[in-house]
Amino acid sequence: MEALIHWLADLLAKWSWWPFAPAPSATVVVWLVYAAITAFVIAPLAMIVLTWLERKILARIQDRIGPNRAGPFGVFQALADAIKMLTKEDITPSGVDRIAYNIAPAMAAVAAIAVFAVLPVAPGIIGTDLNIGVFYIVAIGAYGILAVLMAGWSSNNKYALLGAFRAVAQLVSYEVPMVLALITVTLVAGSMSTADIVAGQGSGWYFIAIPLTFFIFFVSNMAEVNRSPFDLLEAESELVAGFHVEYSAFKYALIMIGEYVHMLAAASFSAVFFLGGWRGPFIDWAVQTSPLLAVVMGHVYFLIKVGFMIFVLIWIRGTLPRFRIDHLLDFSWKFLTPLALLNLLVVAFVLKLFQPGTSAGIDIPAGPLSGLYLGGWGQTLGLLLGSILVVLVASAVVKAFAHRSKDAGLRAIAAAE
Amino acid sequence: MEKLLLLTPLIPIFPLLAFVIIIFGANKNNKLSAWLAIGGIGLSTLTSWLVIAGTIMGGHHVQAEGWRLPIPWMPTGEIVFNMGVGVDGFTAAMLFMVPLVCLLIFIYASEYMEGDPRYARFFAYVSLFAFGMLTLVIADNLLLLFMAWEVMGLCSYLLIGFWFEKTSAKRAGLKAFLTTRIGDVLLFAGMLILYSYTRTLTFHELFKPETLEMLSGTMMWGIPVSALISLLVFGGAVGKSAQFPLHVWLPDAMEGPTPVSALIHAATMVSAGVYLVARMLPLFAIVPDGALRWVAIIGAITAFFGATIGIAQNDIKRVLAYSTISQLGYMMIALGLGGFLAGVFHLLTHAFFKALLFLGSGSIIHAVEHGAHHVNDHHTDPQDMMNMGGLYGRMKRTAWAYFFGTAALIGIFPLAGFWSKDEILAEAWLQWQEAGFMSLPFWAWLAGTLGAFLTALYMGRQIGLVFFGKPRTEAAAHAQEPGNRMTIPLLVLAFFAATLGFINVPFIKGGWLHHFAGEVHAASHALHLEAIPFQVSVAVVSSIVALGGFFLGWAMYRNLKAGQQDPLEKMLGPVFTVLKNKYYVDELYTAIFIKPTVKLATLCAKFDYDWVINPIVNTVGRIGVVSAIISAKFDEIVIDGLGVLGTARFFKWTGKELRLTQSGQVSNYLLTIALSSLTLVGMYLFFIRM
Amino acid sequence: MQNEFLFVGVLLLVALLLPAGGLGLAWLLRPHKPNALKKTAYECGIETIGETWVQFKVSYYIYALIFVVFDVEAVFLFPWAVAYNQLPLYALLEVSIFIAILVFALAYAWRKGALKWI
Amino acid sequence: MTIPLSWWLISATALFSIGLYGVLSNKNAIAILMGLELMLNAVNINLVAFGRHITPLEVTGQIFAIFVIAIAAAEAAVALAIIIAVYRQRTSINVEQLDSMRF
Amino acid sequence: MEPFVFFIFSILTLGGALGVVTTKNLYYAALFLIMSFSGMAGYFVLLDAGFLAAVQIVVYVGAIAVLILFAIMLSRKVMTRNEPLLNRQWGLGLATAAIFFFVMLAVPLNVKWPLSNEVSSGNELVQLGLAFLGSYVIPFEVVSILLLVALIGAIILARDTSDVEVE
Repeated sequence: MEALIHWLADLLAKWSWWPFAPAPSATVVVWLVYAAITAFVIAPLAMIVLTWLERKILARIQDRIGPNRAGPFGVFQALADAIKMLTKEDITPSGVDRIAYNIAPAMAAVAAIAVFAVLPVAPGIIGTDLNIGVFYIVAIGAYGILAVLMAGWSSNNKYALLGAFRAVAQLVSYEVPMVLALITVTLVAGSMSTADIVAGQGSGWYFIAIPLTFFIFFVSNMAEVNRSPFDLLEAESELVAGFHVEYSAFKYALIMIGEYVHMLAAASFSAVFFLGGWRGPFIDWAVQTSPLLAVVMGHVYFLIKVGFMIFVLIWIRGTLPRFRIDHLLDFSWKFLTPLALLNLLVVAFVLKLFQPGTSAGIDIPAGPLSGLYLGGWGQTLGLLLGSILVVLVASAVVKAFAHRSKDAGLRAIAAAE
Repeated sequence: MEKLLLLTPLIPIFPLLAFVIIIFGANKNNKLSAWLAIGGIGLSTLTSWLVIAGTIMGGHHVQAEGWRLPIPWMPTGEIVFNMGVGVDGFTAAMLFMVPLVCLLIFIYASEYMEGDPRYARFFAYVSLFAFGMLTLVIADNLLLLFMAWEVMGLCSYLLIGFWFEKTSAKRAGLKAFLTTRIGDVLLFAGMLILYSYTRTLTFHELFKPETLEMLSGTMMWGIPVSALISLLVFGGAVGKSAQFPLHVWLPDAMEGPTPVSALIHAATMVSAGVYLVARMLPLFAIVPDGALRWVAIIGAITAFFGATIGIAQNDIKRVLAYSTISQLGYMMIALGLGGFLAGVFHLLTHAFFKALLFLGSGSIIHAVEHGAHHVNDHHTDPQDMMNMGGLYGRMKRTAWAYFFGTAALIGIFPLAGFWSKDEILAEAWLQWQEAGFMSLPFWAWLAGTLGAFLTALYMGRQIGLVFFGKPRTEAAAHAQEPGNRMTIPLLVLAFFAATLGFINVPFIKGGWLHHFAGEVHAASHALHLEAIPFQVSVAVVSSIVALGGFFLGWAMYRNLKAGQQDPLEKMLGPVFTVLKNKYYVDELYTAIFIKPTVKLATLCAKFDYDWVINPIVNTVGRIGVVSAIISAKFDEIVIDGLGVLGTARFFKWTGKELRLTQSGQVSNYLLTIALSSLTLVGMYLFFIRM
Repeated sequence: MQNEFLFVGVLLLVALLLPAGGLGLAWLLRPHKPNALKKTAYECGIETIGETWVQFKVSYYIYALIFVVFDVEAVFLFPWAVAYNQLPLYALLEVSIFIAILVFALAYAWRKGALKWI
Repeated sequence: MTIPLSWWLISATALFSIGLYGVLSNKNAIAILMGLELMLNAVNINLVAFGRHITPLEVTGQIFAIFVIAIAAAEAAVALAIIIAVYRQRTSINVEQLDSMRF
Repeated sequence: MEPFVFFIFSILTLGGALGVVTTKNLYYAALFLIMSFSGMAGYFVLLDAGFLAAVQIVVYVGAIAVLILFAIMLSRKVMTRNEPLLNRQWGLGLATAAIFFFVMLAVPLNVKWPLSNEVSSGNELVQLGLAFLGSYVIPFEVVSILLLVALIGAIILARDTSDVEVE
């Protein structure tokens, strides 16, 4: 970002007719452009492309063809949908609470877009490198929850209200393991800054070191973005689409934008936290030789990872059936949360074991196994072993529970194993 | 040595853990709960012994100077409050007594409480109590001490009202809570003033000579700050230790289960007040003839009057309760005369023999109750001594333990009570010799000696009524000795009641305890810290008095028949009635404080209920006018017509305003709080500007 | 003021333009022909019976409650995680106690059946 | 230009007063609770502002603010649970009708 | 620049607060409260306390506000009635609040604080972490106990003992 600003400032300084003080305006220009791209290009594009992708991939999974009339492979289908959204009549049902009803979709969309402020896309390309980056993501998520609650409550519709309640119960339930997973990531990286977290994955992506954390994060993120198999708050067959049943036209589009942008964000941050973000072959070399090349490579690597994550999300949707709400909540509180807490403590313990004597020039207490740190790789291996240990313990506990369970089906499965 | 002392913070932790585990996990399982509680306090006892060993081995340095572990509480800017713990000789002595007595009582209770529907809860409460008491003892600062103090207050409330199905128990709990609260508020005020002057609440910093000098040199409202603080702190002790005039709650506290009476209202919690005064003694003593004098006066009054009431009670536990009040008075006498160690010594011995007596009475009650069940009698009050008699033959173990306790209490040579009570009386006697006839020490000695006589009298009466003669009811005739878990603690306590006095016998090293615990306050010169030489005359006088009193009581009541009139009542007539009614103090309080408050509250409630300007306001106003007219007639010169109107207006205004205060409306209360705070802030700003 | 946060403000303002602009554009393009039937609540075609704003189960509230507790816990754990490598080993013990107490809270809720969907 | 300390203090005082008014003048228990939260937040602003302007090198003000927030969360949880319980009993959360404490 | 931002956040904070106490609709009051909380998060950003700003949003907006909204919806009959929320003593309350404001105004206007112009090193997060596990470790642990107690108390209070409950 700084590099961009400097480049622009230099450019502007050369244009002598520019009437304003160059440096600050360069900052503003770069910021405005970056923000505008995020809000006006990425966000609508996310919805358009992702809906198309989803329909296409789901269709292939279900042995269909999917959209194929409008344009090659039906790519214009989604565009047509977008235009439809803009031009449809906007029905505001009688009896709604107008103020909250109108604010809610905007809030959902804005909250979803706002997390991109701390997304490191490529080396040096990040909206702003907040030192509380991870926590910022959590904080912005709070508005998403509120938007759902407001939408459901103000719609004056029982289904919407029920959907909203369920949504909020689900969101808050899965927020806890997600936050715990983020704390684990913070712990390993020693920083909440997203840029630092990417930088910290030089010696092994965190996916290798803490796969269990990745699993927890990914699953709770799926629930956070209401992806199947956690999509029951908009369960068409039960709740006629949930909290946004009364929305139509562009307000509906806003909610959809919010949802798909959220999904994109989930995939992006999964990539950032666990798949090394913009890291890939030769990127360190590129950063040293040519910043421009590094930016290009970073984008490419990053997009590949995000695309893969999105594909996985859609793939899971096409494969797994929907949870029942009690199972869904139980899964979070009785399985994921304790698991995440245990995982957090184990990771903390392993980190202390391997801690080297210095970090970023500061003397810190060295761990007993600091000799095995091996430039981070020893630690990575230790963390991996820790994860495996936690998984073994957790599966043993779950098995024991299943044996004692009153649920006959569960007992049978446990016995079969 | 210091390593052993590091165990100190663990001492209160075990009972706390027991409490938490029982409350959250084990409360469904009675046996487990009891064992958890006993195990917790048992571990505390062991740890305490290790700490005591550390203190003994640490030598004079640890015993007198103390060892401290400061644990900072939340640092707020420059203010750092300590949650620190510390050990010195005094603490170590207390650490010998508290956990051991608790342990024995817990074991006793595990049988005594059997069959109670809230058995597990009982053990949770007593564990919490033990946590409070142990924390109080090891606290090295007033703040932590106060927290523990309040924990105990809560436990006391919960345990007195443990059988809350009984209205009397419920009320007794409330009474104890509210009465001690008066003292607590005073104590807290004292702490605030102390902090505002010294910026610390840690004992060893408070007792630095320069701090004490500063406190005694500064005046507040015409008296030295140290005296003011001392009196406020003493107010706290008066409430907790049931001294006159706040003693009223203790006899009622006997509504709780007997182990509770033994634990809280005899052995440990009530002595917390004495402990506090002993701890703060340098502050009391820094101004000569200041606050200490009041401690002695209150102590003497309590010691004597407590004992007089004791002779007229029929409830076995109430007799012991008044005895406790009276004995606490002795401790206060000792402290008030500057005899730090005499008071502490009596505190320790008293804990053992009073616990013994209470547990003994508990097993008697248990036995009589058992007997009553046996004969299907549900009307006999198992606590009334008039329903007992001739129990010696039926429960020998309890009886012998009880005899030991009684002998220790009334001061028979060479049991514990003899040495400790004697030291107090000797202290008073020696000071009387110095100060002359009719001086405070003289009165203290007289009160103590008369009290000793009365103590012996009521104990003789009790022994006679309970153990001798023929059973006066069927229930008593079928009483049965309870099981081992109740009798063995009795025997252990009896052992200590008999022998504990030897730790401070003047002939051995001039009082071993003096060297061990007595030099805690060595820095303070106003106190008598050296051992008092044995006074033969005092010992002879008190022994004669005690034996005389005991045999008088025993002889009179030994053969009392059922339905016969109380011999003392025959002798004393109306005096006995006054004593029986505890000098009508409760009634007095009811008349002075409670009824008007209730009336006021009721009136206010009525006012509010109607909300419109009520005619009663006018009536109050009119009463004001009438009273004003009457008073105007009394002295027409002072009060002129304006005054009359003023009075009337005042009453009218009060009536109107007061009805707002008791409306039950949260908003009104909030408004009151806000306005009061605002007024305080305004005053503060105003005076600061000045 | 921390300059890094300025961009967040800029992004929020710009992002607000998306719903504003979009709604404005849609307002220009879309038809507006309301009628009473359209405005009814989207249900099975029959008028809603009873109050619409139904009272809901208290279970939802309890989930939110547990969430609050863990949210506050996270607030304390994040600084710990950041400062972790500068902390001595016993800090891990302290945090373990902290977490253990909260796990106890969760276990309590679980045992009391507060996590049961009735 | 940084904001002078007195601005923060005045703003916090105003917020506190507004919260106080809400607490004193509402008859709905939830509204009273909201007023209370405002008052707590006003205190937080003070804490952080003092910390920022008097001891900028330390984070004491923030620490206390975080503790206040934690306590506020606990308080809100319990208070709202009480309100729900009372509502269930009485079908009302009007504190004017909840005056059985006076008897 | 900063005064302008401060002004905006003040409008959010104080305006939201005023909305909370003046609106007749409890639901709006809660929304105003959220607005006020968000403004305060802005305040904290201006005060170089970025972490605290995020805490403010996570705890207040994300958790407490949701709790309050839930509670409002649980006791919704009161909410929809739209009757005045003020009690009988509101005039007195207003006067008290106003007097309080003006009395307390004396403090910032008169007191000279020992201001410091030092600039913090920027590693506030590490400082916070060290403080929580260092000098403030007892309060840190006590917070967890407080939360535990609050949770238990709230569950016991809020749980419906009767099973008849319409979803």
